[in-house]
Amino acid sequence: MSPVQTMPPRSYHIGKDDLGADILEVAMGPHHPSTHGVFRMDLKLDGETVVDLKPVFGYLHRNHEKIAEDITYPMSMPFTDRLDYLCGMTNNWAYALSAEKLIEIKVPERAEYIRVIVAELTRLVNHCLLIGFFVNDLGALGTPLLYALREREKILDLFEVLSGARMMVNYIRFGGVRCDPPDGWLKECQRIVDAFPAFLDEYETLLTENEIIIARAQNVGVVTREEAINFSLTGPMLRASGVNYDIRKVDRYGIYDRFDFKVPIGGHGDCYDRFMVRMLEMRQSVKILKQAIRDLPEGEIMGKAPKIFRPAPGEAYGRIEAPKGELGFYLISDGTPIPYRFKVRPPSFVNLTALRHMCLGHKVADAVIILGSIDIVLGEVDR
Amino acid sequence: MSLIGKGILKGMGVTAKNFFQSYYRKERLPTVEYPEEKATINQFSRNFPFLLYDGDDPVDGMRCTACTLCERACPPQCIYIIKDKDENGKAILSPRIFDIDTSVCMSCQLCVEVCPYEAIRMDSAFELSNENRFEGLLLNREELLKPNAYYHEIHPLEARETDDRMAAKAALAEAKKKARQKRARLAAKNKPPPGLKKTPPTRKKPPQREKSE
Amino acid sequence: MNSPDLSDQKAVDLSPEGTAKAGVILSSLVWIYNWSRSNSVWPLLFGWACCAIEMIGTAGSRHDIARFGAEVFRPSPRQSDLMIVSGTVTKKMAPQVVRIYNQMPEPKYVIAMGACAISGGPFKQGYNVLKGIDRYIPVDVYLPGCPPRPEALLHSLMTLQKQIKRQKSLGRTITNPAYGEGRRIYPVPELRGDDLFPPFNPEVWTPPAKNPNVEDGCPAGRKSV
Amino acid sequence: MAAIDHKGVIRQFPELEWEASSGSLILSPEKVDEVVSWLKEDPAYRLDYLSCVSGVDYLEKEVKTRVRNEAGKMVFKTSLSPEKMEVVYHFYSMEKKTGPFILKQRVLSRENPVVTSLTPHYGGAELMEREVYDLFGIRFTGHPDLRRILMWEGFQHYPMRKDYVPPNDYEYEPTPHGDVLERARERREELEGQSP
Repeated sequence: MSPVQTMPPRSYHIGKDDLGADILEVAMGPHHPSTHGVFRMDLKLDGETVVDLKPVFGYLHRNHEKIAEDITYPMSMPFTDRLDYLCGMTNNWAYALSAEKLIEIKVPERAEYIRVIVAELTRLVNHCLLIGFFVNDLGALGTPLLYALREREKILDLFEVLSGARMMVNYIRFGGVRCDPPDGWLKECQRIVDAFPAFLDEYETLLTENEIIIARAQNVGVVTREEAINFSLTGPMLRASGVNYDIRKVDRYGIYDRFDFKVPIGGHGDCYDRFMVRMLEMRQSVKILKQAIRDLPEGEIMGKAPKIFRPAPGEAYGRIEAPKGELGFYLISDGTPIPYRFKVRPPSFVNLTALRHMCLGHKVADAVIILGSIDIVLGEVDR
Repeated sequence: MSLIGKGILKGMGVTAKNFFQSYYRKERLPTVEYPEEKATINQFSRNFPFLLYDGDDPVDGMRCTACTLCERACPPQCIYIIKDKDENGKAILSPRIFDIDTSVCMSCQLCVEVCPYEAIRMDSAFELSNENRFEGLLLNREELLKPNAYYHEIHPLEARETDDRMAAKAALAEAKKKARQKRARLAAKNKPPPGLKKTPPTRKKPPQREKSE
Repeated sequence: MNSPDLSDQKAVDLSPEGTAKAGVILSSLVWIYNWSRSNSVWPLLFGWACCAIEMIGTAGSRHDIARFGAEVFRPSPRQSDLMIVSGTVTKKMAPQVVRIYNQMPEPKYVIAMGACAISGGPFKQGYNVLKGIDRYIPVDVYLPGCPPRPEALLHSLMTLQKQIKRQKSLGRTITNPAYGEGRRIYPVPELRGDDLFPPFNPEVWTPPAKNPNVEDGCPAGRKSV
Repeated sequence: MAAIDHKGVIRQFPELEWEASSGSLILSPEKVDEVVSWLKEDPAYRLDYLSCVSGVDYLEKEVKTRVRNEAGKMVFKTSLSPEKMEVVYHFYSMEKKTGPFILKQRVLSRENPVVTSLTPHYGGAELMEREVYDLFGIRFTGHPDLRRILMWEGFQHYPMRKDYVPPNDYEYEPTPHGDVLERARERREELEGQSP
């Protein structure tokens, strides 16, 4: 057995216990029901306490970046759907935003509104599904996840009418969106958005006051404000630690400055706060959706995009607030229709940096829910 | 500290409500009994591409001209086209081989967007599971060709728009052709010097001339 | 490695003449046996990639895979009958997939769900992507789509059920205990250098004959930069 | 979001190069610690958040630039751009809500590129730098745990480099094109040669 490695930033001193037990090494994953896919954690356990943790990646490394450096800019769009496969729309938008920085394309008003609508719907899908998975890891097998799936199907139906596909939407284009919503889509969207708060109320009654969730999630996996910034955490993870940083508010990309919404902030940085921040964010998304549907103007949906997308040599980094955090695309053009460098800055991959730090000193069962509260999707972690 | 277990009881209330209401409220019981009931697809759903033909004969009425634009635009490169040749070995505007490998296709619809002849469209058929890897999943030209009526059946709105667009295009082409003929006739009458004949007509001219006469 | 007699595709003839030939009691026993087995296929609870989300969606209340008796997703391969390979299998993951398959008891089935599991799909040109899981383990049903919708997964399950109902053999699968000698175990590929070794398992997969349609010098297509 | 003015850092470190075309600060690996800790602490910058670390690989290649010759005419001039590797850091300031500020560590060697790790300053750099090491082979001095991350241990090359040739595994391709067609044919011949 190798000795316990105590590495920065935080070290735990494990006294020898009475039985003189050794440190146990456990490989959790890649086939494990609570690692959310093909992710592996190499744990070192003293009894049940985690004394070291090493995340192992790459079981879903699909070479998205290498493939994208072989094909033209518009052809990469469907591949971005498959990065974070719960949130195709926001991935599309992040890529379109970066490409629109390479070639200045003015996005028409209507397209911007449609983008906001689909992005916020995506946030609803992601958050309500993630909370289902999270409490599933806590032991609430099935019920909350089934409720979340039921609501998800309603929103996926909207996406299917709009774009043709349920998950791999491939809907947003450089300079706009692919097609106009068909007749009746907005009405249906309005109906679903109006009915969503009732579901949220029910979901909150089911979960937020539950003593088991409180006991299991509070004070588990704490990240302080300074640590969160130092670890480059983004999205709900960061805001649960008390940092008021939402790219929708900071960058004001698209037309987010026109909407009135608040950014929920947590106070403790534990798993329960991360869960609650997501709950509250869904309410804010509903608020944005109501405003966007109300204000959606008539007009064009595509800007004046060049027929062959051939940017001048240069580089661009565009980022948006995806449901999981900051999703960025770093593109380098060498003047050809094919990107020279195509780099994805995936939020859940970077958020995993803090995993070891959060799990040290906790029980192995807590490591499961800490991983659940990070909200990872392996398609994005490994690309 | 309030009563311990209150939160759990509240949660159980929610599940009980869901359980009892599932007997009489549709939104609590959304199950679609798929093989007996119709699947949840709608007229905008897409799955795999197919080729359209007009008229009765699939090969004669094929809209595809083997321009290979879709082949080039396909991100996973699952389309394979070989142009047809006539007896003299000259290439003609239709594909002899048009294969789509559905085991690779990512249903992205980029081929539909680039096609200038409205020849390729997305099918919404999904019951394609197969025990046969190579024969079952590699679709050839004959399997891909479907009549326009089928398109109207699965995507009525889109098909109508396509037909309107094609009709408008055909009308424009017809008008252009007529104008060209008329011009030729006029030219034959006036016998202009041969140099003028070659000047290409600008795009807006034909309808104007028609009006003036 | 002796595999049990599972590949017999001949249907049990339930017409009077057929039953007379096979014996009424035995053939109805086969029928009852196959019927009950096909309606309690327990899949392995494991998601690879995007298709896994649709697989979970199929287990949800809208599509409700429980109507087919397949709602019991077992996290342990030793308790499951069906492996739904739901997503891209990378080269790094392939040894683990074969190992999980080896741990499953007989009779075991595999559904390759989605383009990536069948052939590598859109990512097949990547350096780390295996071009189809059928190179290492036998696949019973191929389900194309990227990702296939939940109804398509249900359809593939029905295809599998039909396949199970067609099976004639009764004795071997009953007499063989789950961990008996009849269990199909395939060698686990190794990661050697930049690639997997061997590139495929000749026991389950051999490269098919050259596609007659393919001609040399296809005009279009990208060249790597 | 407000962009960050680079003049202050140039005033503090006059020897640093500012690449105007990409709007980034070029650093040699020796200066990194000093400059980054200054940028992190300086009240005008306060770059407390490291957003993205990316590696870029440039092969040696000819570039054509349009220049004005003595006669005043625009002509194409070919020059050789040297092979180089870059690690690009995108910084933001969460405190001042400004950004991005781009910093590039440039090494003019593809054989043995070594740069300085930012992990001591930014914990978030740990996994991202490991990824750059795994895919590009750029080594980071001062990194606590520099191992392969996406590929397996024992993988021999660095796959995201521009000259990487992936292993040929095209046993059967129903719809091959271009390169794939050629490689599939090569592979088939190889396999046929193996079988008796």
